[in-house]
Amino acid sequence: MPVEKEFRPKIVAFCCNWCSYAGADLAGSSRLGYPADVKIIRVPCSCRVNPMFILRAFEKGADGVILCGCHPGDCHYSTGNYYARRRMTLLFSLLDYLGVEEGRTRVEWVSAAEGVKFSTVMNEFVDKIRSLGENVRLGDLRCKN
Amino acid sequence: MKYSYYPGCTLRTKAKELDTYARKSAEALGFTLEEVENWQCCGGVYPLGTDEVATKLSSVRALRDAKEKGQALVTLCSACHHVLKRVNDDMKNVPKVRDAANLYMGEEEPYMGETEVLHFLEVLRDKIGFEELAKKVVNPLTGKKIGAYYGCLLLRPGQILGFDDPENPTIIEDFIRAIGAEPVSYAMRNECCGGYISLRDGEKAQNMCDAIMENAAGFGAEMLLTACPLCMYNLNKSDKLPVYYFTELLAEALGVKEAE
Amino acid sequence: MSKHDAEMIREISGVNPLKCMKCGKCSATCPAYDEMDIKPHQFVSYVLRGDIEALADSKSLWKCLSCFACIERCPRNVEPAKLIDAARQAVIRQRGNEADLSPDEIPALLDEKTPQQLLVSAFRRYRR
Amino acid sequence: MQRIGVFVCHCGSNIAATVDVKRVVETVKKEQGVVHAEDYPYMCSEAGQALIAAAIKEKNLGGIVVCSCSPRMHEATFRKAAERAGLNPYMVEIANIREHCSWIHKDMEEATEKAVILARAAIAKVHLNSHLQPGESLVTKRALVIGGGIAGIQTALDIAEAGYEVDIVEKTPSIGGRMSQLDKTFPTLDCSACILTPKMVDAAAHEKINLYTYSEVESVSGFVGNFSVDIRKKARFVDMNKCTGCGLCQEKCPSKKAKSEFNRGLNTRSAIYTPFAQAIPNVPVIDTESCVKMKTGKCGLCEKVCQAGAIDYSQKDEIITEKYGAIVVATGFDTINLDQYGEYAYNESPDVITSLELERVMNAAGPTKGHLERLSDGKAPKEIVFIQCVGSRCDDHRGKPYCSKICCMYTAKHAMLIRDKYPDVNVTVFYIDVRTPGKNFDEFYRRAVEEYGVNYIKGQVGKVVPQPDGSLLVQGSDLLDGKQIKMRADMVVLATAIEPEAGVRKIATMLTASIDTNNFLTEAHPKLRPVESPTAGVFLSGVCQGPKDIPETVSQAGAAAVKVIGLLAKDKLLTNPCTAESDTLLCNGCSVCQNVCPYGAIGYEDKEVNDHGIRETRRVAVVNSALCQGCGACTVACPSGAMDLKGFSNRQILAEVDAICR
Amino acid sequence: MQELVKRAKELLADGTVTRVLGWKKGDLAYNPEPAFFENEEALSEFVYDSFCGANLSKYMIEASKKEGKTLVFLKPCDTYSFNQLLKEHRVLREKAYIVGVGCAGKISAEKMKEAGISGILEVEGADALNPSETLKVKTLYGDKEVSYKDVMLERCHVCKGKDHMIYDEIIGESRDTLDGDRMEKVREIEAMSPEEKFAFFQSELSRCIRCNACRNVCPACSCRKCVFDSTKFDSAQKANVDSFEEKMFHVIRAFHVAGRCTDCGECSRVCPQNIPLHLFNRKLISDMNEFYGEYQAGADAETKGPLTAFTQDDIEPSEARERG
Repeated sequence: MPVEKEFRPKIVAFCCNWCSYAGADLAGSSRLGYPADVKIIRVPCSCRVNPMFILRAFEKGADGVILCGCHPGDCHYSTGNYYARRRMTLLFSLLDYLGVEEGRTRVEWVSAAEGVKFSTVMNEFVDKIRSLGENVRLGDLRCKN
Repeated sequence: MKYSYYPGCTLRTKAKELDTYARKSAEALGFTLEEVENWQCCGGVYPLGTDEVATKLSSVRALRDAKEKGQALVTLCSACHHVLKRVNDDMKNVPKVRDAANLYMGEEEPYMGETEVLHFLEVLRDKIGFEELAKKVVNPLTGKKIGAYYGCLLLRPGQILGFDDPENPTIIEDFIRAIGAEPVSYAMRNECCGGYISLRDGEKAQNMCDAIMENAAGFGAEMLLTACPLCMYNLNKSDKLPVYYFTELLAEALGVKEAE
Repeated sequence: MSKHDAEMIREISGVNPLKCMKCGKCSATCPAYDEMDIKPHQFVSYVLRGDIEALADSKSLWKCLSCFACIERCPRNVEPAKLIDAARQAVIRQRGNEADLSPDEIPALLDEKTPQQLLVSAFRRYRR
Repeated sequence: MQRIGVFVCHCGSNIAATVDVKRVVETVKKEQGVVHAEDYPYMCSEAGQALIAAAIKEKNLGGIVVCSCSPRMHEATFRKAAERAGLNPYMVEIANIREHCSWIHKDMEEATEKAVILARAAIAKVHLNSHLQPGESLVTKRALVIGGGIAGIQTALDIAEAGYEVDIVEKTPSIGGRMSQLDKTFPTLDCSACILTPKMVDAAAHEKINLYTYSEVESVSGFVGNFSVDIRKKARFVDMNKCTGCGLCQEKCPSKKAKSEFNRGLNTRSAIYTPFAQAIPNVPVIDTESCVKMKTGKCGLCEKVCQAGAIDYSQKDEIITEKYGAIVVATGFDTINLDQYGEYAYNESPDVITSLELERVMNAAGPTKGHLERLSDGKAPKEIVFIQCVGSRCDDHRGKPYCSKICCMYTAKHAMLIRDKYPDVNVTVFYIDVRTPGKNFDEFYRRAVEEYGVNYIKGQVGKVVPQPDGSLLVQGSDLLDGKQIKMRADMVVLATAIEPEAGVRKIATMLTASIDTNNFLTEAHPKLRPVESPTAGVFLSGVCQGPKDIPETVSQAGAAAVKVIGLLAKDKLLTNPCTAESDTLLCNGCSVCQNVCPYGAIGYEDKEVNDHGIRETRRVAVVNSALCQGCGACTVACPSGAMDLKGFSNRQILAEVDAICR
Repeated sequence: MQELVKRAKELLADGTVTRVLGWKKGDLAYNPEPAFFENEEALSEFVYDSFCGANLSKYMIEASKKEGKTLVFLKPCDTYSFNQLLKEHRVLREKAYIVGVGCAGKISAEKMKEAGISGILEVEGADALNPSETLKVKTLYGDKEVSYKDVMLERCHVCKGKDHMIYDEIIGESRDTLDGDRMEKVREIEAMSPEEKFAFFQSELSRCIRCNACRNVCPACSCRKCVFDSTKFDSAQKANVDSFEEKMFHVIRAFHVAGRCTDCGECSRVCPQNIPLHLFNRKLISDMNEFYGEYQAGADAETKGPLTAFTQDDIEPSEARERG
């Protein structure tokens, strides 16, 4: 019987510089592990994340994309995460509408002090993506066949 | 207003008066207790083990029946109250128990903890209102100094039962005020009466109840009120103070005690 | 009983004994403290050590009143009563009828006022 | 195509133990544009930096990637190193292969693979980096201190001594804070007021310090060096300039039933009041809740008796707007609410009190004039029980998970003072651990035991049962003796957990300073930048950052002041060059970006453009880079993609995405 | 129609406007096209009938750059687009003289084809304000009849109303044509399983030939340079047909116009492949209305759109999903 290779998802995590990236640093210095499948991209604020970045990640083969920012009310730039929240709410809803499996996208608010939360969230998210398997739909949703 | 009613084993036998007075009072207050058909004993104690399912099924059935009737489920006995609320919480929040129980019962529509479980006292407080109750009192127990005895099962664990502040409860005191008497507060009102230890070690239970009564009497209580048949049994081992079911005094205050 | 049982007790109880900070509030609170040979705050150590044999033989299992005071007051959410109950369960499951209460001895323990609730609870705790 | 150098740090074994750094070097060498790659045990060391500089010069590198710890640690270090070697500092990218890789993974294969991918993403990004030049902004040479306790006072004094203007905003009628409520202080038993009041006077008298008491911060805008703050001066109904502080109004005021905040509600005060005798300013305020005149329109006694004519019932709240270069948060703490701890009978028995209440009881200006007596019946207690860790170290729904840090020491102080003054009183302390790290601290605690005979029992108390005879039955554990103790006490003192002052979350939000789940403000780095908030220009002083005692608070207050002075000493600040920028040719002038900009940094101009031969005047967005803080909200709102963020451009981020998903 | 021409001539004559933006006859009976008329003579080509569905608002961007005022004829639904463009400073109010024209619902040759009528030569009864209930159509294959309603554009069945949101004067009365629920299809798709949804959209989108007709007609897609044509979002592989934008074109486009799209329906009207593109926009509109309160882009020229506003207690993406 052929041994099926373990599915290692590609996961992109956009983290705001002030809270979540620092939360990820804290998870690191506290040695709170999560799977290596998660790769973090630092952005100044969750509101810097263009839906196009997320779609691009999927198009290039990502299996899951998570956006982490400061808790609502605690944005370093006061209001950035509020805009990000609306944008992502609508984007995720649209992706669900297109039949992309729910759970491939996620938003979490993680403060600089929440190393534990960062690690927990990433572990959960990777589990979820692993259970969903490889992402094919977003790559296949094309204009031309 | 109609409620599903879960009397429990003891109210059928040794604690009939707890039940009878409750039904009479309910009628006087304008609500009806509809006994759940074919209810089974709740087991008396809530099984703490996370892998226990079978022992919770009788409660789940009663809860499900109440849900089907679209009613809240009311109990009088502290133990039933404790078990039903905790099982309900499991069905709502613990997927492992919920899935196993639903699988076992094989119902089409799974039970997800939708039923509201209420102790009779909560009905008085939250549905009727103690102010309303006070208005219906025809025979106020003026001058009586009464100590509320809560024991364990009404209150703990506070977060799941949501009955009252587990360390500093006031619901029975408010009830006592509503029926015209004077509540006597004392710190040991939420200490254990000895529970089932009295089966093996009556003396131990008696010592515990003595301490409770001494504390209550010291603050001027002339009698104690309880909602639990087991507490009643244990407290009666001590002869310092008379003990009544809260429903008895309720029926008396509402003037329906003797009515048949 | 063995290490394996320690695992089982952690599993059944859902308690993480490592959360305990040994403050002793459970023992301070317990109404059955004086009757217990292993005190409430010590349960966690037995489970951590895997010394379930001693725990199983302890009379403390049958002295706990399930009053939940230690659960309510534990500042670390360790909830020793859950460990006790799990140990009791483990013993009952393994020893079956040898458990603490036999039906034969019951009639002698009753009086006319004994409420059903007492019997039912005692049976659940001591036997089931 | 940039010529790129990659530098992989071992960080001793921190990285090298989990990441095969040699393999990272070999793999990234194959990446497009990488002309140099090497590893080194400590890249941040002088030798490591020299290595980078040498490579930049020798290989004529146009961009570098350092694979090391978090950019939050050493990005600045490596940028400076690059700059010294003649490379624009913004041509440096960091691949975080420590916090985000070696420290969280165990498998070397996996970690190495991830490190390579993170390096590739950084390489892909640095290809698109551009030479950025920071701008400059002016610094307003004035500081704001929020909170007038010992932390705020000390910070303000230190800043003022350096010659800068400081304003203190204090929400209560007087500065002084919690320390003014204390009787004695550990570990030397100084009288708290004796050492605090001179500082209060100094602050009030300092020509560079301006006090806004009975005032609160209403809103904050701006950024480091250029904050603009609205301060609400609550109506005192007493004219600060006319009042002589004679106190007659307080004496004559007929409404004396309001609970004294200063005495923790243990006694009452008049409706017009100064919180305590040494209050600064010594100008009373009228509490509208209890003032008869305010409630009914009748009375007006204070106005009649005031010879200075200082009473003014028509006073209104006033909003003052001030500009500051730096802001220090020194909002302090309070004790937690004990409603949930019914087992200790705090709400039931007046003889169960908190330690802070005991401070007032012990104080000569307190409700019992300094006599140790039971608040229920005024009798002298014979048996006092102290309970430690009430609400501290609680990982449940009731308390706080942290150690409040000061309780062990102040309890030893209380026990000692009581035994000293009332040798016939027995003192028992129930403790979980006695924590005494600090100079002369353990000695102090041992004195309580050895010299004063305080009875320390290891074990928590389960319940306090008020008895009919008025005594308290304390049921606790003696874990060392293996006993359950039931003892009678006349008083019980609860070492109640402390928590940040209630309003701090609101203030943190206004300042966009980060705050943790326990409402303590987060420091920029837990070890290396403990008095700075991650928000530039905002500093932390005292308990708002974490539990601490007076000496620690004062040290931190001084440290915060030094940071402020360092900032105010500069005439100009270099601004973050990673600001938004609009491409004139792509801009529609649609104003969407302006709508989402939190800084009002985007304006519009009619510009003459030459769009591939079409010459026209267009309305286009223009970013004021002095105001822009670089959040990027506008870049996503912009429909045409005209708005982009320097340093985090669309193409840069997409390049990272591509590299990771490759 | 004559009334419109008369008024246009008056306004040209008295110098109020320097040109007229309207529709002119096409080469076939059913394809009038947007046109500028620079003088009275040119107006002989002017037409306004039931086939004049085209929204002229977007042409006002160009017109705003020209000397003098432009008279523009706008149907009620077109005025939303005009307002939105006004809000975004793309058109200048002072450069426009808006004559709000009445509308009785518009029809299209595409719809006729769907109803089985092709080779159209002449259509009788397609009056802009007072069309016949039954249209008489001369075709290459003989005379046919068809109910007006049956060939009306989808957007007219879910008409936003008879009121013009902005105008200088109004000529002609409009008619109620609303007889459908514009979110019906959206709800239907929402109720599908993820597999069904995916299959649906994949089959629709796979017909796309990237002709850009949707983009060109869309009043919200008025960027000087579309992001799909700029290098801002692409690091390397332009011109690769399988690139990112190609796959995600419609998703990204829908997101770009979210909060700005007035649901004018032009995208679906002009799509040569009949892809129901409005279903993307309507999903976003439906979500925004549900999550952030009712909002109609272009109802005025001031209110901030839902994506440039927020409240502190907005729904979380996860909650929205649970509801969804």
